[in-house]
Amino acid sequence: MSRAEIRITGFGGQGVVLSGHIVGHAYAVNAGHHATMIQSFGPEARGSACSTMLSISEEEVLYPYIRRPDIFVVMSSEGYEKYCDELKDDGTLIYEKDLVEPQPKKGQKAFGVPSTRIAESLGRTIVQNIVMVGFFTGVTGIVSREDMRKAVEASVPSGTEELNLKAFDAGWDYYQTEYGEGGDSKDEEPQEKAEEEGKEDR
Amino acid sequence: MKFWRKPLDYDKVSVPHGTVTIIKDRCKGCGFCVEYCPKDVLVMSEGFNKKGYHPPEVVKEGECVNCNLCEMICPDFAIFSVAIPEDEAPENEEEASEEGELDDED
Amino acid sequence: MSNVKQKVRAEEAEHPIAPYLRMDRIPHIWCPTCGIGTVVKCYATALEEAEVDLDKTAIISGIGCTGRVAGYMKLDAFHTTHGRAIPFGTGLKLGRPELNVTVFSGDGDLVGIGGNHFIHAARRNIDLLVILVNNFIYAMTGGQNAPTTPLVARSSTMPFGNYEAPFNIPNLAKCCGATYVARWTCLHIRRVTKAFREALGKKGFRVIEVITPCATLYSRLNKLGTGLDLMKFYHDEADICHGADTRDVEIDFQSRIVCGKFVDEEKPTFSERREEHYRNKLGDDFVGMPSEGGWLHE
Amino acid sequence: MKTDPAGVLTGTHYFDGDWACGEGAMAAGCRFVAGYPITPSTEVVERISGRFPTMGGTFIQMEDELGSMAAVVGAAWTGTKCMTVTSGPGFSLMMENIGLGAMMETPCVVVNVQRGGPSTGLPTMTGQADIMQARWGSHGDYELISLSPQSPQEAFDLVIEAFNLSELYRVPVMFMMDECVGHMTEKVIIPPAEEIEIVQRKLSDKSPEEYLPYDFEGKEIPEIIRAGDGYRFHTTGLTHDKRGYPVMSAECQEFNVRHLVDKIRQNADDIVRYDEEQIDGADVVVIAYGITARVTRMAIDMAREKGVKVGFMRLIVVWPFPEKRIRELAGNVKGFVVPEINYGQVVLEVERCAAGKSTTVGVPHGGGGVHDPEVILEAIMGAAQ
Repeated sequence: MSRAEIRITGFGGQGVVLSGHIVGHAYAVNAGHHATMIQSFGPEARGSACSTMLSISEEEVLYPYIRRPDIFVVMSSEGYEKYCDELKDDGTLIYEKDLVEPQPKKGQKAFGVPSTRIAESLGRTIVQNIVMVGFFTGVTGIVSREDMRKAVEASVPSGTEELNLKAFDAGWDYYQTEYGEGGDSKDEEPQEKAEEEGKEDR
Repeated sequence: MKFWRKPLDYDKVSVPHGTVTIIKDRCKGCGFCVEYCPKDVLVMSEGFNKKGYHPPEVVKEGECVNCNLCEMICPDFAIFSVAIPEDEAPENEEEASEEGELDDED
Repeated sequence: MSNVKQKVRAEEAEHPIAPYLRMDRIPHIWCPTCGIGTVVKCYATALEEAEVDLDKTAIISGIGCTGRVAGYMKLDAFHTTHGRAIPFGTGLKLGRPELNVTVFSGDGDLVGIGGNHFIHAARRNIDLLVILVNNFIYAMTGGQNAPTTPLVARSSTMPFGNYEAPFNIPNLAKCCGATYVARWTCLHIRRVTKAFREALGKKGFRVIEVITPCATLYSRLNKLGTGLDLMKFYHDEADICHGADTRDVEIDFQSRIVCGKFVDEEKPTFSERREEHYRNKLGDDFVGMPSEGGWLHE
Repeated sequence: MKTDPAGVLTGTHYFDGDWACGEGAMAAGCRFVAGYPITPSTEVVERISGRFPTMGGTFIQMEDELGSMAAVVGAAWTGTKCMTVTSGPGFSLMMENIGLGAMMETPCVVVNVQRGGPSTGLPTMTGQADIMQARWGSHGDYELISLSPQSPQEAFDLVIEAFNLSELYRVPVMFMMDECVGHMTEKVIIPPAEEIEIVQRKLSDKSPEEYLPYDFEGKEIPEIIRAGDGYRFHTTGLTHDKRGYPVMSAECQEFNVRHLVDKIRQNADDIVRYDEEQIDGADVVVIAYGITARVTRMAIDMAREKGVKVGFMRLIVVWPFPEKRIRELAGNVKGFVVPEINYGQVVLEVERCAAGKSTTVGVPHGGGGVHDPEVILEAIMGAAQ
């Protein structure tokens, strides 16, 4: 992939920036390519429209902004309305099924996941974004499941790794069940493998 | 009202003595040393120093008790006293009254 | 105490303060009867009596008449910007924790333009000795109103008398957390020296206010006579009242000046509190700032 | 000199520019930081305040930026490497003591993560409008050094350079990031401590009797010492002689200020740093710095596709300005194009150096975002005519 642009949007508090950070970390650090993340947010700490932009490339990213995203991840209807027009005509839309009612153009692929509901079923709404990252990984395949899991583990607050990996797997599984070739892929890799990876403190 | 009681060891207590040195040209003539010297050792002189101030002069040589008050209060570092060593004059180990300037003055 | 000095008869005899001053800069710039020089002498005497390591003692001044003090002391001396002596000293103290740092500056500098730094350094209990010389006016710039000018006193910018309430400095210092608070006038040479000596041996944010005469401006604008007249006024109107409630020590125009030591308590300094906190939180992972300064000194 | 391993977080990370800058400072040996929170710079000190307690450094959040900068100048005189971090409004407040730092010849680093201004402006959005302030912001004559990184990796690498330059020239160095670079997250590779070159402060070995703090005759940079070593020196923000004593005269002002200016101007060739790309034979040279340098590359690619011969010059050190190089290019190229996120600052310097021999076209932007590459392209096409 020479260059792909990704926009992730939602409302403040949904962990939009963290999910962008995880995707970028997985692609740049774990997979060894380049990923530039830019964030924009309002001055409010919670509830406002929040958006993060990622430019990923196998070569160094020069222009750090996105213009027509290839992938649009949307976790709030406000964010959808604000940015839906910029998605490429053959772009990929990934959305929160219960919060967003998308009307994708012809040629655009759309994948929905009830990430908030799944997070609730795991006991913590706050991991909704990680469910989304798991689902995103399944849909896009831009990095391996294992590289993304490692990025989740390295990026979430220490002590919450287990819950977050569970959330990640739930998102991944949802994709496999709903859109994949039917296979439940939990047996792929031993989940503890990532632990030896040096933990970053962010 | 104050009562002056003669200490029992009065004959053994020696009064310290000092010599006053005035660095005339550093003086700015404020008069603090003259005003507050407990023994009235100093007066403002009639003469001028280089800068046109009247520096103090010693008028009661031998009366100085080396209390250092002039040295301490002088804002211009222009006056100081040194103790006369014991072999030249009897001296007391005690410092000048800790009660200080407010009571000593006049 | 090395009170017995060698007998010197020569006319060019050197003053005992000489080792503490940059004698090549004396005579100083202060006016006749200005009391700042007296406070400097008391500070030098206190340094001698407290036997502090002069090589490890730094002095910092801001701007103004008293702001010139750092320039005359033979110590590591910093003449900084207006109002910033306290934060400059904070950097110096935290950068090399073994230093003894004295901030020696005026009322306008420390509680006027530098007021915000004063209250926060007190709140944090930064380990600084603050000598605040209060002459009730901005003297170096020509007698403008100061945050300490008493009500009704005249200044060049309050030609009909001051109508702003002044700071009560001991109360300000105490309320913000200073660990040692005293006030004297420069007539109280032995008391001032003793306060300096005592405070040099303590830790924390220590504030000593010294009232000094400004004959050139404050006295002239208010028709109070010479500096000597002001000294006599201090003699008549200074009440020594150790431990007085600092709320009661405000200074009105030409009225009673309550002097004494008002606060003397032990409290952990900024650095002590920081270190203790991190030791509790981080255990052996905590690495304190080396006393001679941060990493990299051959 | 190699750095202290305790400050170096060797490895491959995914950091934003602010964190990378904080890591770079710690790798450079910085062990004292005083600051006041201000968007978008705060992440730098947040990073540092989390790491300092385990490496013998002290962070203090001061009451304001006036105090922060004063504390940094004070700490610099203890020999501890130090830094403060701010953004536009705080940078304005720091100017007073940046001047003091310049006057006292104090090595330290000031990070400004630029946002939109004037006044409170756009706290969370980008700008490059403080770049002239970095040079002229404090009153009086002096010269400082300013650097401008274009990426988180460069924020790490270049802040180390900022510390090195501050030591070499005894000046406060302005580290002029912008919100985009500060909040941009990318891969940052931190090498092992032994591979990082740092300049250690060289304390004078003269005795206290012979040492003079501002004796620069015969050398460009006066030797430095620190408080607490027995020198009992004096320094002041007033015009001073070689002893550091105030002297109020035109002669001393000349002696003092000319030195402050000359020590940078006369060493400009050593300090100046820029990247060049396809300058030879170019008709148009685009000059940019910081985030704008990255945006510009897309416009340059577009222009080359249209057959225009475009060269590119990226300023890494903005002040001192690469006057000599631009004077050389002037006359050989048709035009200079200078995009920057302000209404015309560095472009004026380029125009001055071009001296009418080449046209100079500014591409201003008010801030809050970056240029559309098409706008820069249009300027390039215009300059190529």
